[in-house]
Amino acid sequence: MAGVEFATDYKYMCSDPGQNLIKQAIKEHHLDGVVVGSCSPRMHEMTFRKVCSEAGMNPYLCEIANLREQCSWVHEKCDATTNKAIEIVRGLVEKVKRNKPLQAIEVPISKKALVIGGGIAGIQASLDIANCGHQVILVEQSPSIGGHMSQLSETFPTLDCSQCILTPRMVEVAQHPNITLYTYAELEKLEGFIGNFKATIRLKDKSVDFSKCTGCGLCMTKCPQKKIPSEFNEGLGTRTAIYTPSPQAVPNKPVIDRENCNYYKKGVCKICQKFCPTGAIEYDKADKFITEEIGAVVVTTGFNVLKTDFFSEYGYGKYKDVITGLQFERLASASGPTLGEIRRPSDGQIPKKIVFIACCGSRDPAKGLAYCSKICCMYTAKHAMLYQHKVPDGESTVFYMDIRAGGKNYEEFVRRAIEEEQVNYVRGRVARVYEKNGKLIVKGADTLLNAKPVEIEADMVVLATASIANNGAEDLAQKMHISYDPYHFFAEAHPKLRPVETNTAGIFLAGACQAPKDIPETVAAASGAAVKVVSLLSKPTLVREPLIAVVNRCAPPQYSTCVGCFMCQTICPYQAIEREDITDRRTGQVIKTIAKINPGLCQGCGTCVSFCRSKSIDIQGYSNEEMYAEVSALLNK
Amino acid sequence: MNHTTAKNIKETTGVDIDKCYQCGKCSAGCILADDMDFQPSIIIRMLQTDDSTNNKKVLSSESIWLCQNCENCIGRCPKEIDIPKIMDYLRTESVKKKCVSLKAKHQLSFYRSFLDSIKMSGRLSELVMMVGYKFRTFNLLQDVKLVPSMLSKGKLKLIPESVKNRKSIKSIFKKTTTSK
Amino acid sequence: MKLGFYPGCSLQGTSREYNESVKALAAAFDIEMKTIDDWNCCGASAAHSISKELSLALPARILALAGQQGFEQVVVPCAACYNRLAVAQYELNQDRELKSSIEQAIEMPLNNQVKIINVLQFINTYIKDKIADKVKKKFEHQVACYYGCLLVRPHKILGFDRVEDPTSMDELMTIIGATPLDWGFKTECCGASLSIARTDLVGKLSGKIIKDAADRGAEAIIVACPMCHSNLDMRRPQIDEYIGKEISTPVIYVTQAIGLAVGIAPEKLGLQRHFVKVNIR
Amino acid sequence: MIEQNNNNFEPRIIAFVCNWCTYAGADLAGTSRIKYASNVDIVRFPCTGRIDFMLLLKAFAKGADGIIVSGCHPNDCHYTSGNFHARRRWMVFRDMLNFLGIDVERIRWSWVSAAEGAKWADVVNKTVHKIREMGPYTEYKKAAMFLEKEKISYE
Repeated sequence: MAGVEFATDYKYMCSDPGQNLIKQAIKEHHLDGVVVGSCSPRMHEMTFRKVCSEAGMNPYLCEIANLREQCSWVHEKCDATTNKAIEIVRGLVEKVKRNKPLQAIEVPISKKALVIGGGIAGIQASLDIANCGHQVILVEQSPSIGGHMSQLSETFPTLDCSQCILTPRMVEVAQHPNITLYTYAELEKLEGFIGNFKATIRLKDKSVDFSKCTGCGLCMTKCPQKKIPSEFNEGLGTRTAIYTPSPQAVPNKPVIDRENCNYYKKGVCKICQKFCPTGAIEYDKADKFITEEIGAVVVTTGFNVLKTDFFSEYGYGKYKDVITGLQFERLASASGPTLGEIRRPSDGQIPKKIVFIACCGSRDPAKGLAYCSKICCMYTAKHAMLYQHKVPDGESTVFYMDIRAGGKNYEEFVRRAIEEEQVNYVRGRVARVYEKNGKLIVKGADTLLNAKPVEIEADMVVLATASIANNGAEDLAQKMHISYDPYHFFAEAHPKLRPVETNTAGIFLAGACQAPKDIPETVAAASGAAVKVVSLLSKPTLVREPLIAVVNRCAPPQYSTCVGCFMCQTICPYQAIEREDITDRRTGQVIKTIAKINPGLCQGCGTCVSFCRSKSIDIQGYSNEEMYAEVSALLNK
Repeated sequence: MNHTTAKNIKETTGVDIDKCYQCGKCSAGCILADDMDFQPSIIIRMLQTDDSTNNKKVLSSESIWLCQNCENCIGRCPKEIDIPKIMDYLRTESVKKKCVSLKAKHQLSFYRSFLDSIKMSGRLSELVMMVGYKFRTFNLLQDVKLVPSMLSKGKLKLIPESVKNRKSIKSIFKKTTTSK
Repeated sequence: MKLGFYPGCSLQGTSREYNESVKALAAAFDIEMKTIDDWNCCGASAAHSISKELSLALPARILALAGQQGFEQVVVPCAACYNRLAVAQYELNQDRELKSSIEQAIEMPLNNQVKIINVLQFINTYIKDKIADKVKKKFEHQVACYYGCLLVRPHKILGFDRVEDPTSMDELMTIIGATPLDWGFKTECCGASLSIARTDLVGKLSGKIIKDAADRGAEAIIVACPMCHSNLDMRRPQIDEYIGKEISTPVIYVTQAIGLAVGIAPEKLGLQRHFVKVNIR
Repeated sequence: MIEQNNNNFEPRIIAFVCNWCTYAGADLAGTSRIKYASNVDIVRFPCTGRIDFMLLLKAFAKGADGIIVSGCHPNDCHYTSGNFHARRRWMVFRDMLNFLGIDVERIRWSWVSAAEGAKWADVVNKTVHKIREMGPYTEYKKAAMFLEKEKISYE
């Protein structure tokens, strides 16, 4: 082939001896381009570019011809295949001839992390990052951190008290010198790029001046609005309009819920202000906005449970004693509305017969969600076990389809519920629940007994409702330019090898905002994301691949072929295209306005290149000239 | 596995039985499950096995004739498998292959008498249908007690009503029913 | 709007009272309905159990006639006929090939634009708003509204009310002063076409329905389907046998209940034709 | 295995694929050892949004008989929206090609994700089969060559 100075072959080019062969050749033949015919560039492009760089050649003058995954492994051994291999190499040789030496881009880093969501994932990630000495801003949308974990009674498979293990960490967050906590706050806007984000945070007005409030709680006892369903108790208890979500809230200072406050609704009341001993109550203040320069983001916004109104066959919403798993957690929790006693919401009686229905909304593409919510098998076993502990003469039945108990000590836990606690497990999905004479008639079938119908008169029914992405996940993803799946769970960069990263550099994920996860997985992911953040923030500057778009420049009087139509600006997914005025050096007069690409923001997708009407933008490493040459060479026999 | 049964069902009815993961919700909600020899989910399972013995068992089951197409099952099926449509298919097959369950002969006779009556006049005459049914089943005394009170309440018409264009009905029957 | 009427076979025979009450109610509210000329049987459950084509061709002929005769909407009081017609219409609209083969069978073109409505839709559209003003004597009874299976399912095709817990009949009952009960068998099947061949099963299935309604203190069961009616009413001996005691709760058509409330004479509503005596007015 | 056809015509097909989905999908076909027709040459781009449609014309001019353009499924784009832009442009471009008398049937547009190795093989095989039936594409090549010559004579 024309221009090829030296060619050789070796079985394992990526091995040390192979790498040395390349280095040697570069030095001996003073090469200014290398094509390696080997496995996929997705595998070893980095390796070989490093080799070239070590031998003193610009690494971007090295190209990989994919002869394994896309040639020898997918075609029969024959001449046609060999010819194809030659073509591939020829194409890349022509490309390499036109490759330009490129320099990696260095950008500075703002040494601060933003964590969005103060559940266990956010708490863990914040603490891990802060303990490494970096500043963390933790934003939580509700008045307290703690998330769903603070609502739970006991956790499987050890039956640890959830609040007992969580509360110390919540307090640690509040007291950590490196963590700035904003509760009752939301991310408003995120601009910038890895290492250099600018986050705008909305601090919803709390109507309470936290610098004055001592958290004495007098206002909450005096508030006349007492019948508001408590979110923390999943509607099984009530709260006041000025409230803290729970007695263990962090920070333990109340906010006013404007939608339910008499003053905000009707203009009169102000009882809390009258009674407040420190004069901390301030009405009608506007939300505040703050902006922070940050280097990395961890998204830990968690999950929600499916509202089962549309499962009218189970009567949720119609019958008070049909409750969700999360509601059962509140009943079983010592801090819950019944102080940990299992009592029916309708009449306060202790249910003697209880039915748990697994997969409510999960694995149900027709009416719910196609995926498995993962945590329900375990928490249902736990619920049944807790019920048997609290109501020893009670009878519990679990309707299930499969038991998915993969996890350390999980299977043993489920077996314990069945074998030692005598929980009655029936394999089959429930068709219907209806009420008769104060009992809930549950109609199921036992598929292990020829699908014979099973009818149980229960006092209470607990639905293991599906875990779903949180409300507003889609909006948040769009604000941050991260991708999400059809269920609105945030998408990881790679399902196996990059599970805590997103496709947007510098934004990481942890916990159930990504997919249903239990606590150990969530905590592990949070620590993983924290390490990613710490490794990023620990670097002095950031090095990025220079495969980005550039607008051409040429001699006056044209300066650039760019005509300033800014089509590119409208289509750029990263807002990386700015306007640049070309001014006359002497007079300072603007000669023309052209597009300019911000190298920090550009991710190198190249959409602007193909949109450019005047062919003024090109992408380094995939330039038109290079690609034309490659295509032509492929076709030239 | 060849999945011949699944393929046949899909071709004729458009229903994909391979989607079924045996949750049992159909059987749990089926009003007739108690009286069936094979519950709906079991029928689907047997068809899934693509086994000739199981296929035969299904076609000669009583279940397929007990099913009333009340659609409780598909209304709740998480995979939207149209069991009633499969039941229609199985009944047709069962008649075609002449393996209708003995226990279901009466139900089949009822359907046939019903259709005979329509074929004759385009509309159902309870009297004609009952007479036909009784001859088919030799169940001569059934519901005889009802006749006087039905007559007195004006509920039984002695002269069958008819469409004007009887020919068109005959031709519809001829064109749409191959086996009889 | 030219409103068509498709009685179906039951309404001409065993369920005459339903026909009479629908017509009486329409007349009382000055609504004109014209019966589809030369209508035939829809094929009911017998046809689709034996031949798919037949089960489509019979309703198709009716739909074609309705189209030819220029009806935009057709009221189909019988829930079984309503279901067959609506489902056949849907299936034929889905599959062009099937449609043309059925058109050949019935030797008529099928434009399939006619809207098929059931009796509850009919009342909701044409009568509901006017009922309250016309009520002469409130129907102050506890009632169990029984929808059966054919009125609401398949929901994807019919799109009527809520599948598991329909409420349209309950709303009508509230308007005429009745108290609809929450009960367990609103949409469970009564046994339908097992009526003749398996009276034992009808006794059981319908028995469960009657028992639940009676247990909850229903003074009447309100229906909108002649099949349900004849199973719950005419098969009462078998039902009583299943339950083990005699239950006298009458089964009344929704049209009869409304008719009574707006002052139509019981005889005009055909109440005398019931097997289980209707003592409440 | 290449199907042997009566006319023995082996089409030349260039595949323009994105780096993140289809290129990875083609790699997966490799690691799964799924065999497909070798008539296709893959050219890697960062994103289908980068694929300048002039390149497709260039390929035809240089003698390609068929073209595959393949990227991430809608909503799965590594760069959020590159594939949408590509699709939108393709809609316009296709009409233009049609107008110019270029056989758009020779360009196959598909979505192949990183997990769809088998689908990639299928796309390639089907395209090869189709192009083989359509025969060699010479019209545009001739026209392009003619134009090139014309250009020279003008200069």
